[in-house]
Amino acid sequence: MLTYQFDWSVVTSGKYFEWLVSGCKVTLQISVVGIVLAFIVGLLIAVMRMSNFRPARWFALAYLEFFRNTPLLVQIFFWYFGSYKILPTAVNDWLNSTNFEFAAAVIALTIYTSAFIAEDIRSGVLSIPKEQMEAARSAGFSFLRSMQYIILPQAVRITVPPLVNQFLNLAKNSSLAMTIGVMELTYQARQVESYTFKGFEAFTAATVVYLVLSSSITALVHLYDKRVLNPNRAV
Amino acid sequence: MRKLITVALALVLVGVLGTAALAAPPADTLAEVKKKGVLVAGVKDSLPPFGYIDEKTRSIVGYDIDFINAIAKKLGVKVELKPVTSASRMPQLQEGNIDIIAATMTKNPERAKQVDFSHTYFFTGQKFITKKGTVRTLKDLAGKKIGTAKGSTSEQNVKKSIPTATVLSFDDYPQAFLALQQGKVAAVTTDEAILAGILAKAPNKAQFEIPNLQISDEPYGLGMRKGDKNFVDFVNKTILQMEKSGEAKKIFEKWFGPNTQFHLKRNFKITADK
Amino acid sequence: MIQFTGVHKWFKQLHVLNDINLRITPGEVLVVCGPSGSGKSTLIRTINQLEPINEGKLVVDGMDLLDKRTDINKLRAEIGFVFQQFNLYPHLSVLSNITLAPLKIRKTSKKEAEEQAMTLLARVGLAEKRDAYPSQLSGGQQQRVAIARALAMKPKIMLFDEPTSALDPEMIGEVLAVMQDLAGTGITMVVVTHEMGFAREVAHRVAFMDHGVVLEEAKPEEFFRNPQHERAQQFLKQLLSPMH
Amino acid sequence: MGELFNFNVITDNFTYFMIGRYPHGPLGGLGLTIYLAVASCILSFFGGLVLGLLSLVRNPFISYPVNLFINAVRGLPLLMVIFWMYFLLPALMGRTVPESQTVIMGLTLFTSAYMSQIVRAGIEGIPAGQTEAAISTGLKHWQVMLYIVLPQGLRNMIPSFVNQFVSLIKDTSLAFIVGVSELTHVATQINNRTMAYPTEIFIFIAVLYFFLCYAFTSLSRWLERRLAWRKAI
Repeated sequence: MLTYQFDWSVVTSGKYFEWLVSGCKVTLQISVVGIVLAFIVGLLIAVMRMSNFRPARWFALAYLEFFRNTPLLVQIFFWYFGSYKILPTAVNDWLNSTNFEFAAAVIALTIYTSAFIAEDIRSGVLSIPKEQMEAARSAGFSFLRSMQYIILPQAVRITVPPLVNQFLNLAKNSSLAMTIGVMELTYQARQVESYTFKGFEAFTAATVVYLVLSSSITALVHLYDKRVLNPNRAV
Repeated sequence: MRKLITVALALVLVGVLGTAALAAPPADTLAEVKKKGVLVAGVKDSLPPFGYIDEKTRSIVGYDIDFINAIAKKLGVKVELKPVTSASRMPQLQEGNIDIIAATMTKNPERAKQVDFSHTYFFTGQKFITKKGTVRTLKDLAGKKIGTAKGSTSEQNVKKSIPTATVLSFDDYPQAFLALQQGKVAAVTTDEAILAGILAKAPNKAQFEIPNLQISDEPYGLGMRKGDKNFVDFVNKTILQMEKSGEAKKIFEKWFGPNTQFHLKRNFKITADK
Repeated sequence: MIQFTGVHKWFKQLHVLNDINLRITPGEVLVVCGPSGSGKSTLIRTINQLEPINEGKLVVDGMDLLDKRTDINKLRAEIGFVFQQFNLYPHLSVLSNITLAPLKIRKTSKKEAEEQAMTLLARVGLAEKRDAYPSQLSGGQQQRVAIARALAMKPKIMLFDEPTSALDPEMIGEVLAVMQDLAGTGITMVVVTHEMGFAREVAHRVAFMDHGVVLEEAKPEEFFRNPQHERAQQFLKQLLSPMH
Repeated sequence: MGELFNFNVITDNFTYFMIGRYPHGPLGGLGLTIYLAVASCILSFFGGLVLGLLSLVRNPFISYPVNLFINAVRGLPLLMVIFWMYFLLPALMGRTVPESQTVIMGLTLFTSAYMSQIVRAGIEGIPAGQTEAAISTGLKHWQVMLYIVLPQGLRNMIPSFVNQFVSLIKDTSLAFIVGVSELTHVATQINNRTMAYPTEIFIFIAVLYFFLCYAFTSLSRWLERRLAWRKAI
């Protein structure tokens, strides 16, 4: 009795199209800002995790285990609603005068993703023969300098594909930011649905965007794999 | 290149699935409900006093639920309550997951194209809740962040009446109110009765107020599937009878009356829509 | 029994088998030798189609391997294959390793398959290891189980692909002893090996390969006493020199 | 301001956090979280197995669409997959589907795509010699898969499967968005009702999730070490 009438014009032009476009922009913004921060934090945590300084190692371990084993959604809620009581009033006031929804989403995504990135970097480093570190240390470099000049440059090269995958995960995970009112792509698709009742069209549009994003990123990884990591393999 | 093909084929796949006819929920809900012996209602579960979880019994209670109970009793069937949000209630109904919506749903023409409404069983207007003394007129909210719930008429109304405001939509009103408490939004907007319910439960209610700024009338109706005439007639007959017998008034007094924290006056009667 | 006629095989540009013409008669024991990379492993693997051939004709037990109607699985069941790396199934016990194929392909009853397996295990001297897992056995023991596993299908032909080259020296003897015992039963055997002592004593014929070509075929006593081809002479000299 | 934290909100609602409205109503809270995770895990094990095997089939008319499907699902946010299930399941099944089942199907589809990659890697990690040895005794291709490759491969996959289960536990929190009253949803309900203890509530459930997930993460690591040790001998 209910036959669904398709109306693709809803998502290809006009107001709702603009909503979706602005959603794409927000998704991209979160993703790019998030990945840059997550990489920096992840690198820091990875170095701490491998250092000889015990408190740093323990902190990094606790950080990794806790944030990797807790749902991202709960972390988002925590940073948005739960951080209020912990922070001083002045900080809260300042945060609230800014686009805190966006900031909370980025913080949560950064921390969550950085924990995974740190582990990726660590396994990259572990795959570098330990003689490299020994050689660097016996040449007189400190631990941090050895990392900086000898180990990390090698490790980062093989860590690029997993890092790009984390970027993709972050972009996909940013959809959870809709729960605290960040108007990213999934949020907008859902808005279009509740305004027009054309959920099918709205979700198809968002799906296409996500697929284009993820398949182009995956393609880049393949290219990197071929050109940089295994230049001789592909004949 | 292969990725491009991948995407293209994925689109085709989506298209194919998309053209599959959507499932048909029961055409005659009244008969269906009687047959299975249970009325499945979509209700709010964290919106006192319309529908919320009672801390002691851990079950859903409220104004909306009492109406559903009365209808089910008349039908001689059991009740199953399903929590819905403002955004999920209409798809849920159309997909047949629930038989009726009793979830503070405002009747408006756009929605009436998708569902059939009962006569108005609750009447209120959309207002704001703000920190005391911060808002006198609508202008005070220009350019501010205003919280509300996804997929609600409140969201659409406030966008119309204060176009410069940023509307933040949460999954539910209390969450929006929490954002207000924490200073993340300047106001929360929705129907007065809901605002009153939230405010009454708020731990620091003295800091907040509901300024006398009404931006729309909000008549609530029970939502049923489009064209489900038997069921709509039955529900309308039942709630009119409830009005006549005084049961409807009693339910109102139970949840909003002088013995509650709300002290609302019943400024409406359930009557047949024209 | 096995007839190669003008067989060629390429891996990309590499010509691994170049115009092979070889005839192996029933009951014959043929040893194939040659330097590494000469194509001898590929040759033996074409016999049960682990490696398909590109050109020529290969008939095994009356079945043409290039004929689409030939049931390769059926043919493989008639040919036992023993690998350099043993390839026992690590998740199955010794007994199950041996009985799997008879149970699943020959549909032998469980009792019969196990009795037969025990006979074979006794023959390779490992009856007490029936319930052990491959990881608990030495290399030599594993290879003897692998031979028993191949024999469980009552094959007409046994193929050995360097069966002793992954073994420690002290274990080579036990495997060769089993193979020698087997050769005495009159089964057709093709053996790729560097064990020249085995070739001298057991083989009926020796084929020498290099660069994908069979350079020489002879009775072992002739081959070892007086190799015709210059590269065969070099090969034997290196292999038999005390430095090796 | 008063005292900084007040964890009474946790103790007062503890039963509700654990089992929701049960037994007066459906199971909720942590109980439902575990139910969703376990049900989806079992289903996606088989889903992943089927997808993984199909993706390795040599016939491109089978493997190509399957790989396409796997990649498409992996390219989407889980939230999108759940929304799609919401729309498509009733259409495909021809009947209404309760939300908890919708979520289970969404999680299953999503996780199956990831599990298929584990299955694939597990199968490809079995040395070619095993397959060669098996086909040399005359076993057919599917028999080799069933008796030789899968039993070994699946054992190696166990740690990855457990890791995937941990992801599933975390992913069940998304059920909140379609109104399934698992732990996160229950937490927001209580948060909405009390409106004063978001920090306490979210820290509490974060810790709850953490212990649950960490237990399984540790199990996975232990299994990995044990399997590595068994392989070494």
